[in-house]
Amino acid sequence: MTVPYDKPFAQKLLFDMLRIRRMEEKCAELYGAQKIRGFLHLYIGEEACVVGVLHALAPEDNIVATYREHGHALARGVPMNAIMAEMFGKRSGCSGGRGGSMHLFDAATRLYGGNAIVGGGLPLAVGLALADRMLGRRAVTACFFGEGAMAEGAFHESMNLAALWRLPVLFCCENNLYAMGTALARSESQTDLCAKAASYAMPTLKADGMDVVAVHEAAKLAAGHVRDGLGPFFLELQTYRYRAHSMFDPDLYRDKAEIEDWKARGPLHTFSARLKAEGKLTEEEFLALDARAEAEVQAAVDFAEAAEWEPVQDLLKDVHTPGAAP
Amino acid sequence: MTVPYDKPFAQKLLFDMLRIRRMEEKCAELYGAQKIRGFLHLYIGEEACVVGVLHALAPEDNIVATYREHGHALARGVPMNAIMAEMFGKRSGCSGGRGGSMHLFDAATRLYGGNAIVGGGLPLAVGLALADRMLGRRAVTACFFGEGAMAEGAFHESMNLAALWRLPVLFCCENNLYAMGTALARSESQTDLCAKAASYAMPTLKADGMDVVAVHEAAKLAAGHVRDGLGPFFLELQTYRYRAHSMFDPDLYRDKAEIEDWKARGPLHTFSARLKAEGKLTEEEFLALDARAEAEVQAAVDFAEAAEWEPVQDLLKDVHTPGAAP
Amino acid sequence: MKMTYREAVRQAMHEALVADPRVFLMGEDVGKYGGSYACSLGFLEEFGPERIRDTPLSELGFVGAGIGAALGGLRPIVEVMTVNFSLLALDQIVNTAATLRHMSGGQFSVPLVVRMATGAGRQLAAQHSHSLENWYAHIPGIKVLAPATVADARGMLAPALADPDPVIIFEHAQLYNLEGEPAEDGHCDIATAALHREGADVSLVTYGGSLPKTLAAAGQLAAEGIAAEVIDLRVLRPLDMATIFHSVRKTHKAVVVDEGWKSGSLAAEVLARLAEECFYELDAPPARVCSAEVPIPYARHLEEAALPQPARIVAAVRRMLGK
Amino acid sequence: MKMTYREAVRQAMHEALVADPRVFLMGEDVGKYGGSYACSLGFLEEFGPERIRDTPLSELGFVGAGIGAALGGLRPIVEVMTVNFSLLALDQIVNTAATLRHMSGGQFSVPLVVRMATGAGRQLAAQHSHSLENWYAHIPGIKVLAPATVADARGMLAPALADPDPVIIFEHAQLYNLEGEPAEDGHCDIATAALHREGADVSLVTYGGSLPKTLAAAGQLAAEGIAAEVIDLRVLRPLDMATIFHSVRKTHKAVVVDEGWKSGSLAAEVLARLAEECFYELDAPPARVCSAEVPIPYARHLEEAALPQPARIVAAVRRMLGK
Ligand SMILES: Cc1ncc(C[n+]2csc(CCOP(=O)(O)OP(=O)(O)O)c2C)c(N)n1
Ligand SMILES: Cc1ncc(C[n+]2csc(CCOP(=O)(O)OP(=O)(O)O)c2C)c(N)n1
Ligand SMILES: [Mg+2]
Ligand SMILES: [Mg+2]
Repeated sequence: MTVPYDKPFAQKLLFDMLRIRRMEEKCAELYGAQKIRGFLHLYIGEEACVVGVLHALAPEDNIVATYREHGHALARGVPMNAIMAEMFGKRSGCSGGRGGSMHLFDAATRLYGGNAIVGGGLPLAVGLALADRMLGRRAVTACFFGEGAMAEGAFHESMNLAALWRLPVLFCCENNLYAMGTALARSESQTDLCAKAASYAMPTLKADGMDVVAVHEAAKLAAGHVRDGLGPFFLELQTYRYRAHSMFDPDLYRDKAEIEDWKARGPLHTFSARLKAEGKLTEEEFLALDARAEAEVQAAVDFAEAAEWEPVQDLLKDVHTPGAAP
Repeated sequence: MTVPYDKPFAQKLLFDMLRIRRMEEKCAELYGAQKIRGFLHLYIGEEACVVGVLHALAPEDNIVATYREHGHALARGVPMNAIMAEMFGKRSGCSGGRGGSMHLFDAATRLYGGNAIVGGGLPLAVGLALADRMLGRRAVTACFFGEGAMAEGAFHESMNLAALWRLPVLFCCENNLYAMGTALARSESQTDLCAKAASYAMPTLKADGMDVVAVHEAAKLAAGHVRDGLGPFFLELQTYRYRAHSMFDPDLYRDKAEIEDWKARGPLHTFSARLKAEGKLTEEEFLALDARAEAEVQAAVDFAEAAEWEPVQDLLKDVHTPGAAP
Repeated sequence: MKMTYREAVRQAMHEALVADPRVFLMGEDVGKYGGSYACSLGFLEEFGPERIRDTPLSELGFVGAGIGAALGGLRPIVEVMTVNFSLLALDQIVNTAATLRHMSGGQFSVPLVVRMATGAGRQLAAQHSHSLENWYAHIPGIKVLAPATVADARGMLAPALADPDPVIIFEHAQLYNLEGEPAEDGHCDIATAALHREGADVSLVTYGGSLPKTLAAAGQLAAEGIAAEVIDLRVLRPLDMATIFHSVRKTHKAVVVDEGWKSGSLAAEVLARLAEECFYELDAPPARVCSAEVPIPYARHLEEAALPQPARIVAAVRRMLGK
Repeated sequence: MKMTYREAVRQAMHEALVADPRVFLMGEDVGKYGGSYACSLGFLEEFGPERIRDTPLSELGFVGAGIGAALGGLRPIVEVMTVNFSLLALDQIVNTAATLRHMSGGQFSVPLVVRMATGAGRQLAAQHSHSLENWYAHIPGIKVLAPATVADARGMLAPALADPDPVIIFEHAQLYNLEGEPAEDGHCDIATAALHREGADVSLVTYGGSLPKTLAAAGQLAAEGIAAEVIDLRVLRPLDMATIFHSVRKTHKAVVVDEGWKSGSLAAEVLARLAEECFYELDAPPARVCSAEVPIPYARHLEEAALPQPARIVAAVRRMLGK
């Protein structure tokens, strides 16, 4: 299939994926240098998922993500400086340095985190959608989670509530086949995740999560359904993470060959190859985009490095809202 | 369909239902007299479910039930005296007076409660079945719960674990259409409960829960599947409770007509009518059975009334197992 | 105008629903059934199913949905039928509602109110008789209220809803039939403890369902010539210790009455603060009257023995006063 | 023979798995991954997938299954990856494991062991840094252990498994790399607190991840001429108060160090018991060094400031001693 987008949009998709990739490669390096600490979950390999979905959404839509959400924040429009500063733990980070890698938040772009409890974001998404519906806003709440989360009770309760109340939630399952070291077949009795989701009387769709076009087309259809008030939708994005689960993970549970197979389907090189073949991208253009991404990353690192720490005496700030009712 | 059982077994089924009915009618009365306190959830109308299922089970099988479990205890073989004494809060009650109506336990018949947390028994059943499997015992764990429980995360997690690990659990959903005042259609996006259960890749079967024959036949098939090591099974028993949810419930959420419709399908009178029509029961025999049930109930009340209270100084007994390791 | 505690809860919710279209009530059986404690009888008919939202049995899900709805601009009142079932929802309350503002660097507040019935005393046995107030009072980021009077049942909801952060309200199930008077204007604060009875001999500090028992004990003590001061904490987090310290500086003796199990109770926190900050004012070791360390038994006499009772409070005071 | 705390946990489990065929390990990533803290590396290969059972992400489900398995005659070790996720399983632990024996009138015991990592200190932020030991210590029907040394990490599991009732074991995540010596025979009791350092000037009472910090503080205090006695609670429920009272009768001063948030902490319970039962032995108000009342922040300097540190312990002691 030819890429059904014009050159600027096609290159935009590519560039968004590139920015995520380059930022995260740098994060891995910075983790080694102990500039970034705590848990760091890289999204490398899965970039097509978030880029394809978020380009199907509008500014009034809400995003709920997991601890593997650097890509979500960046693709949604959170400035890379603010993301990087957050990972450094600086006060100009997008969560004031309080959240770190797993808790990127941004009110301006309606990014409601960054949640480190597997499945924890789903009920939240249901509530955000409920608020939109009750307040008469025609928005979509896109909720991202891994396939591992589908075994949690929170998934079940949220799917049922959303479907029962026909709420505008777009459930986006990033099925990367593993939950830490646990392969899908060892966590779900029903490994066809769409079949599972359909049992809530909810429409579903699978898409190749390594192909930004497939994801984007599916997401447009799904988001359209949701925005039209037809109720929630379940989207399965079949993807793979190239890196270990976190920086602590020795990654002993996957075959090297399996990883290589998936790398052959890498979202960046396959998409840029297609664009080149279709005359929508030259090697020079690619290199220029890549250089721009790299420059942005370097600038973000410089920004984060130079940014100030929150003063220790402000430790108790933001536990409660200032001026809270007595 | 003719009743496919000989006269003794057919009458046994009838008698077991009668015993439950008469015992619970007396319980309602005793509640008014404040002999029984706390919550009291009557099973009246649903007797065919438990009688049909339990006659498909063997002594080595385990039973896990809910707070609506008087019938389960009685049909399983817990002496009526011990059940009644429990509801009176006496030390000779089947739970030593510590549990009351919602927590009937009996080690001798492998009744693992009586659980007052909706959905709380399901994970327990999974574990009991796991123990049987790992210890090489060929037993079935029958787990009863209402359709309301199916919205809980505990249901989802338990179904998945049981199916994933192919454990010998017989899931028995007593679908009486209401969870307190909440009708099925207002609690589940998918009201076909077997379709829902099937999404765990588990075989399912619906049966008319007002017909003890239909239940028993379905249960034999289901329990056979489970006992043969083929994994868990989901049985939906379509039934109705004639009384309010509990003694506190003003029952304002159901149509009188609906209740009357279901009463017309009452498990006791339809089954006894069938037996009479088939020559397997005479009116005299029925009256004799009923008198026997009534006599047993009266004896149980006398027993409970005369039974001793646990001394107050034993308040802290059974928090821990005596002789626990230091 | 006398009314029951139940009616006070109902009126408070009614007022809130009428006053602010962003307010809605959500929980198991709040609609068609009218609330398991009948606190929302008639609401469904008056406000419709969007604002009086019956939920499936999904405590984790609908409490989390309440958090999301609050983030989205609504002012949810989420009713968890009883604290016993709130165990299923704790993850959302502790890991999301309580942390979200802080984790987001102050970008998002969660104006959520969660109401739940608490406590024992009705022979509901071990799974339906919890008093886990101290669990909640342990968590930074939430405020915890325990209306023990009709006035507070009537008055605490409005300021709780006005609070931009999550507020948990514990209604003791034994209080719903209590009769009393709301405040003239219906209002009250959600910051201070309340002095219910003055006395110079001993300070009795309590909250929730134990207040009537403590007042009864104070009455008995008065008959014996012992003047007990009775303080209702009202707000369990953050504690208003100033009111307690003020009292203890007068009486120099304190007994804390708390239906929670003794070990790890809220009463322990009050004793710890007294020991830390009021040590030299104490003329005798402070004492606690709490629940016995046993899952609450069904049998009436055993349940009564397990819970704080006026007689046990009186005995503790007598012991302290050497009488 | 020196080893790490992690290795001690591993050896204890290995020993139990070898010794008793009824013992099995169940939890997220205990098998193929080797345990999220690598405590069961190699077990899957050695004992097979039935006994080293990887679970889906279903904390409520598999903890409940552990209870059922215990009822069914097995001796499960259920690993909940961290206490933070145990919030999802609390209903099963509190409403079933802790109550079942009592509710059944003593017919059924639940010989279950639940292990979980606890605590902060690794910049994992608000949802991954809880210290909720006091929540668990509040519940009758369970026993709560906090191995703070290699010896206890090695020795506590066997008696926990031998206990017929549910035992919760908290392993502080900061301790896994700690080095130390197990006991000669590998054994220890699960009933008593331990005296780690003698001293006549002040009693420092602590547990879990705060023990090394408290010992460090005691070392600094010694250099200043202050002799601090250090007690490790080891068992958080039931508390061994005799050991603490014994110490305080000697030092007449107590500081309790606890990583839990101050309000409603286990430290509060210790202070309350001291106030109740050791009041006249205290020469100064007892004190607590706890976590600040804030969801634990990510940034390193803020996290450090939120948690008990040797310097804060030293300062509290100096203040108490008027130095
Ligand atoms: C409730 C809960 N349990 C366990 C964990 C630990 N944990 C973090 S991520 C993860 C795997 C999640 O897998 P999946 O949902 O597939 O997402 P992925 O990491 O693959 O993107 C686990 C077990 C957690 N954070 N929360
Ligand atoms: C977790 C939990 N939430 C709420 C309740 C209160 N409650 C008790 S029974 C019940 C309805 C359950 O309905 P269903 O599962 O259909 O069983 P039925 O009572 O109809 O037999 C509710 C809401 C409870 N006991 N446990
Ligand atoms: Mg995954
Ligand atoms: Mg029902």
